Amino acid sequence: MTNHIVVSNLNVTAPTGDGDELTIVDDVSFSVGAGEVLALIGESGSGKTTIALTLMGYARGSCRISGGSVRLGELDVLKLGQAGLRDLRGRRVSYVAQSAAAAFNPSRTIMNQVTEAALIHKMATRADAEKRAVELFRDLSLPNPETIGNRYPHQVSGGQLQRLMAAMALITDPELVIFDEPTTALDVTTQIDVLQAFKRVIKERDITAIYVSHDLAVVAQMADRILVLNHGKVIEFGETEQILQRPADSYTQSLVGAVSRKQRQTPLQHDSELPLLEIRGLVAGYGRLDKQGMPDSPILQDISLTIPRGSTLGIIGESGSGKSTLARVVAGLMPVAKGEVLLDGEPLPTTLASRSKEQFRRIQIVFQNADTALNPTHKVSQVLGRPLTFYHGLSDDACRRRIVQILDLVKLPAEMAGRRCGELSGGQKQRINLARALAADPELILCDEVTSALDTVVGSAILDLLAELRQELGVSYMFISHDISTVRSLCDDILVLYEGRAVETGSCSTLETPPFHPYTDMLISSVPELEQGWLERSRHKVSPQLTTPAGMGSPLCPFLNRCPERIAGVCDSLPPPRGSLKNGSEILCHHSK
Amino acid sequence: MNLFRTLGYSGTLGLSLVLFWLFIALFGPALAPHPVGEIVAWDVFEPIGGANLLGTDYLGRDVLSRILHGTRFTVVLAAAAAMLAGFMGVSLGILAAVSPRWVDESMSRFMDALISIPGKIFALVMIAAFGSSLLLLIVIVGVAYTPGCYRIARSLAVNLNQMDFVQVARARGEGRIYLAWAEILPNMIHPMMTDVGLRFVWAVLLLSSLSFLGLGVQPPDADLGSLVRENMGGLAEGAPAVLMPAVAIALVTIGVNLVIDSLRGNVSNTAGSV
Amino acid sequence: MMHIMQLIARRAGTALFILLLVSAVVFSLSSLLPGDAAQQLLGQSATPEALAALRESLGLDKPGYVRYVTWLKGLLIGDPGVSLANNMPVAELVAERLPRSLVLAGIAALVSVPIALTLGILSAMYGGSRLDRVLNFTTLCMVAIPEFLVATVLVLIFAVKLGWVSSLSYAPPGASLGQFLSAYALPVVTLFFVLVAQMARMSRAAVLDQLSEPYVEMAVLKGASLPRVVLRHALPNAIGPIANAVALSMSYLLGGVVIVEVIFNYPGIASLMVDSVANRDMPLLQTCAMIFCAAYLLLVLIADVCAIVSNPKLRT
Amino acid sequence: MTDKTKSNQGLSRRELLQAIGTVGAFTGLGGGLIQPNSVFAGLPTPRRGGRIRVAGLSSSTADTLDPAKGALSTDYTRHYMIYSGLTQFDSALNPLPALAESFSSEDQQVWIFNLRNGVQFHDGKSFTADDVVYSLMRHKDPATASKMAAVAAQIESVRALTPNQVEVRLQGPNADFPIILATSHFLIIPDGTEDFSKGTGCGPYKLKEFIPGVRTIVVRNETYWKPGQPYLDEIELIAISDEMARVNALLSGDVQLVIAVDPRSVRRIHASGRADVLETTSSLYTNLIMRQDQFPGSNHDFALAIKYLFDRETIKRSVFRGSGMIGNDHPVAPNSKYYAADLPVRAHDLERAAWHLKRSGVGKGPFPMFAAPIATGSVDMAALLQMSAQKVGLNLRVNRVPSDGYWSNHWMKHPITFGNINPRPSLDLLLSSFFVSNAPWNETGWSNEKLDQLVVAARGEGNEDKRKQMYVDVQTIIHEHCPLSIPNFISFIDGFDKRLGGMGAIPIGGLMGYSFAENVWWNG
Repeated sequence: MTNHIVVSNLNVTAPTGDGDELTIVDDVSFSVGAGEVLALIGESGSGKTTIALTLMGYARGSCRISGGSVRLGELDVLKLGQAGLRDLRGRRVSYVAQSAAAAFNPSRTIMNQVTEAALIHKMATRADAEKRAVELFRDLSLPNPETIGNRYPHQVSGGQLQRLMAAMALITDPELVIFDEPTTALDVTTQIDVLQAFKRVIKERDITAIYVSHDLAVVAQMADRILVLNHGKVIEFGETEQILQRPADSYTQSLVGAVSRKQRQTPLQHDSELPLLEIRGLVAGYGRLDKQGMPDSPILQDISLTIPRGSTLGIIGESGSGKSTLARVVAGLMPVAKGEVLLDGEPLPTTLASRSKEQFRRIQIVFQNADTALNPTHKVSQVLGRPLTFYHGLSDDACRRRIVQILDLVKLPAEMAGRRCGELSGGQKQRINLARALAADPELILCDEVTSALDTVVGSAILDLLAELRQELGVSYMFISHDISTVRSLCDDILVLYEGRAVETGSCSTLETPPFHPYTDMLISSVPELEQGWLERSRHKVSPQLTTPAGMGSPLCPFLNRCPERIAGVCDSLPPPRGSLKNGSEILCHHSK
Repeated sequence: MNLFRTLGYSGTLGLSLVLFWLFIALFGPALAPHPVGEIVAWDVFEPIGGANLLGTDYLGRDVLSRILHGTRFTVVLAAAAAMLAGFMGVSLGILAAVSPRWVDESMSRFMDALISIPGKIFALVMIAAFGSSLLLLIVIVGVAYTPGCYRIARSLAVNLNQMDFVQVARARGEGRIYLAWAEILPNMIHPMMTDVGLRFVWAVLLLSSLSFLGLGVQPPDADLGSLVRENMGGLAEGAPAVLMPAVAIALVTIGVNLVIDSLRGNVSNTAGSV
Repeated sequence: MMHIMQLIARRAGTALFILLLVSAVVFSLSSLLPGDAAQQLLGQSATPEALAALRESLGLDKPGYVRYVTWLKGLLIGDPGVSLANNMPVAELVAERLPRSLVLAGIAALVSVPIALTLGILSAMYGGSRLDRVLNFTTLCMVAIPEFLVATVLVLIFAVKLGWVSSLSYAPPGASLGQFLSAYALPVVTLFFVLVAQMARMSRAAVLDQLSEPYVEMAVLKGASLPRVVLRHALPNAIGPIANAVALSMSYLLGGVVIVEVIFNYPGIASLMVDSVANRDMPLLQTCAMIFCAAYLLLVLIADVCAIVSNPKLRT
Repeated sequence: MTDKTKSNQGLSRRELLQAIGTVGAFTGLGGGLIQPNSVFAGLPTPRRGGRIRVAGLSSSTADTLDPAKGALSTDYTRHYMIYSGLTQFDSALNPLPALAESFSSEDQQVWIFNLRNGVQFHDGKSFTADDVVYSLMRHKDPATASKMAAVAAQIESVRALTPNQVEVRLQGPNADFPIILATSHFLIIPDGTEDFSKGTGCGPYKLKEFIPGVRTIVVRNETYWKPGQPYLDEIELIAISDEMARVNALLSGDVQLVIAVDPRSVRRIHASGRADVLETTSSLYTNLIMRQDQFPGSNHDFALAIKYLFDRETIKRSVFRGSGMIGNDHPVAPNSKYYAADLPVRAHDLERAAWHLKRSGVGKGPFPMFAAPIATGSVDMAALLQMSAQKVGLNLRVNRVPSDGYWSNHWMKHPITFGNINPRPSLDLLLSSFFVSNAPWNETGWSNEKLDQLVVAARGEGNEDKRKQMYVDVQTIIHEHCPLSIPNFISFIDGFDKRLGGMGAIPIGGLMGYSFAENVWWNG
């Protein structure tokens, strides 16, 4: 195999505020053979995207490629002038960005942007380029390949857009394609479609590719070789099989270890018959209420759940399924249209103004993004001190002592109290975020995607902390996540949300083996496993689209138009019944008994 | 110095200008060689470099002394007006963000109405109504710029109000006043400072326009704009009496603009590199 | 299209409300003014008897709110009343001045907007370069010089010294192109000075804002040239904020040009309003205020429509 | 007075030009500001034809074509272009016959005016006695809102004796009555005129276009009753309120004649080489008024102290650049035939001021003084007075207020305000308007019985010597006792293109007492 790309001793630096330069890529060397897929893997800040972009002679913002060489065949990329770089980019090397939603220009049509590179490099006439684009659309299994190009980016779904971006990259038949975390922003059920499409075109067209990702399981499906990076340095470089099975470096081992599932549940102590939280027939949404009490645009419909004291309920669903809304309703941030929310058997007032301080105290909410959940102008002591004085009326002195205790609880040093929130790392912020909730002495903590924004290792540590706190303090969690493996590792019970409806509820253990609700099934089967060849073997089937999907608020099954197991004549005409499966789960489906 | 590095060359130049004018505003009157109203020469519109360093004005008064006195009026008036606008804009903006929708709506519509009345004509009516005084000038210019400040502050506050940390505080059961004061306001101070700085520049210019229309600081005192205005007759002969105050106005506004530009440039740079 | 129509209809409703608000605000402001039209008309020669007689004949003996309501009622049927100062219909006075203001504003806009946008876009395109810094500093200086000084210096040089153009911006009806240019040259250049800097700086900021978006990086990585990146990719998305900046600058062109009108002796609507304040001519004052407000709202609406039309997300 | 009524043709042009002799020359610091006008160098022949543009001082939507409502100099100028009066001013403000060929009175109370024959209004209607009756009597109707209602109050009746003869009966004798009729407000309009938009008169020009606040255009009246006049084809009258813009327009050739040039611009106008200025010394003055009925003006010593604080020479030099004349705290200018030359001019005397101030016991203040740009020079005079006052430990605060609304809201309303009094055609009119106890604008609110008697006596006195003595007494009383100060008299300065011929001075106002239109010609 010839080495198509050779990167040697690459250095990239970024200026710091005070005139020095910070090395963000440190003496990196590797090579990629023709037709090979190399994965760059590492956590955020590891320099993986920066390295990938140097292959196009590009450095972001004020970064600077300060040394080394990048050879593409005979071409020394780093020696090219502006014109040479323009000629290289889009023609010989092309790029698939992380978020297609952001990387597509919102004001131009998709076709216009997909064919642009071919037209810039004068490789085809507009008509030819468009014809070729349509072929690519077809190859990438895009619906309506003939007409999808006439739409604007906001008119197609995220998964489709990601595939359209691949078409955009492939239109010029480049020698090298750089995939920069192309599926990170997608739901897991969409991700698998996109991965399958990518895998197929890479194979069929024998494309040389760099695949940048933080997700080992995804990489396992796509890459021939893997380059592990940390803080801009190469940690390990080897065949995919070797990295996954026999990681040599301890850092790689920790990466692999963080993916493997860990059970964090503890047996329930049923010391009370009364559940801590009970929700009955909840409806919530935006807009005016009609005569039946249904809002104009309902977000949640007919949700019932219970959280026994000391237990953890996992809420799972893809983006837009209403998970966060559920947390906001319980927290009182969103009004209830219909139904009841009971705390310890007492109905919770549905508006903020009518709740008592004590009710506020007992339920605390922790948001996904610690960056936005902490006021950047506040000090840690202020963040933690406020609930202490607000709920418990602690004096300054007592407050200070309690803050130290709480910091200790979330495994942070006491000095942290004097720092500003903006100065903390992501993991530290999330711990403070959690500590603020704990400062209230709550009984129920609503965790809204608390690990999604974190790197795997850091996220894993937060999950450990949550489990530990539960044990120590006996708090209950409503744990909201899109990641079924996280939920499985932490929760006692589970509720699967789809388009605002609870399609499956049951004990977490029931997720280990079928039968499931068809959506749960799809969800579980879409999560990539940390083994090569999983993608090809996966049970996942691309579902046929219905021409007239059931809209929000329709009594029909919300999953109808994506369901691979739907029964013609039944599912599309009758509302699904709520029934139970033999493992005890309750599902909303005609397949239930 | 770290500060100078953050500001860059033009920012440092701007900062030096701003500090220079602040110094003049503070100590100018003490440095002036003559009382502000004293007639020191028989001739008017004398050129630079005679017995009077910057020549004489249209009545034969010392131009240097008048500028040293006038700077204080310009700087203090414009700064006070800009801060008043900033204060009103921010308080009303936050109020609009945390209040029920109808309060927000009616306040915003009122501001729309106010912004559509040309500033100079508003000033004209107010001065005709209440007579000219320093306090009134500050109020007029402050009120004239309040709607602009309000629009910016409100949009900032509305965005901040949607931030998770405000939602957390709300879910904690905090009242509106706490939300506004402790959670939203501290995050607005930085961007609003830039805005107030820009408005300071506009206030300097609006005040000098008002002086042109004969409203403004009372004689024998004069702000820089009035100095330009009252000596306009000397413009044709290139009298320093009219050019020097005009240069002073330009240097004040350019200085502030340079500082703001470099501060803002830096903010957007750091934002861009993430 | 439906969307835009709806937006316009809703805006028109709000606009009517704001107009009403403006007339009330102006009315209350003007009721603070000492003296009335009768005193202004009689000036130094006002005697109590003469005042009383004139007040009665002007209807000033009625309470203020009655006059306001009368004026408002008149406006509803399209008659903004009669000027207290000279007994001429307000509509006629405005019809005389408004077209002049619009002509001046129109020419100033035609000259300023394209140049300002070009400067702003160039500046953004070569952000941080020497060109950018020079343009930035130039526009800064343009903002920093009071407009009356600009106007007067221009007159001294081009009208008095060189005699190229007229010092008065007045072109009689049916003037030749030469007369027309000579009359409008200086006021337009003055307004250009006032307007261009603000618009250029705001369009620079708007384009720069877009240049930090990921889709711009994408275009660069497709091999697009800088002009292509800026003009084809960034600019279409910056139209919204640019249109807004232009609208705000344009709204200044009607009411904010008092000083230009004074120096060039241009009989526009701004000096009409200043007169109406001086004469305590309430019907005229309020009508002028309504015109400014309506113009402002119209410009903002146009900017909104521009933003919508340029943004496919809002368009459909 | 009656001996002046002999003329039935009006003065010949030559006589008229000679009469316009009192064009002052600057002798002050700006030395030689005024070049002798070409008018006096060999009397060139007037030319017919040409069009000029003239810039007045201010114009607004309140501009009017009704002479009775004329409020601003631009109005007076416009009215003199379109209308003619029964009499008109000569350069010493004596009444010349105009539409009245002659006028006489036995007792100064009943006046007979013999009207000129064959005069036509612009619309072709003949001028008759009925027009005179209507034009004069309407001033007495409050609905007319005449600016001269107070003056017209002395008219008891006006009646047409024949179509060519009018009798005016006054309520008391007034030797100056024919002078009053020369003011623009008493110009003659056709009988029954209610709508003034046509501007129908029998003046030298016909109205072509009138847009209030914008411009007035007039064209020559070919049937004007003065043979050969006027000379110009067309005049456009605009107003440029900003002095600098006005001078710029003159120097750039956009206008050919401007009113109210600031003394500071004279140097520039001369330097240009294309334009010239004309200074008309006049009895226009800006005065400081201390209300007699309010503290501290009520204190006689305080008023005297203020009078001594005024540095008249410095004001003349700094504020008026050497133009105008020094005043002596009474309203009679040094060039008047009634001027009390023997009364010593009050000096700038800080010691006496301090002494009076101490004696007054009013304290150090602060006392606000109200000034406005509309009262010419008042803001600068206030600033200078403030500086003088500081030297004797008196705190006078300058309160500059906007021009609009100044007369109704500030003038005479506060204890210390500045006033600005235009020349009046007769001293009697001035005294009875501003100085007698029951004057409509008794600025200081004072009263002096002796003065009241003297004014009435002088009004009815036909003998000039006796009359002068009475007026000297009046000046002494005002100088000593009236709590106001008139430090200076201000000149009217017009700027005009050198190609404009025929400019002269009529000291009632600028632009030849606003009546330049029928007198000037264009050599361009």
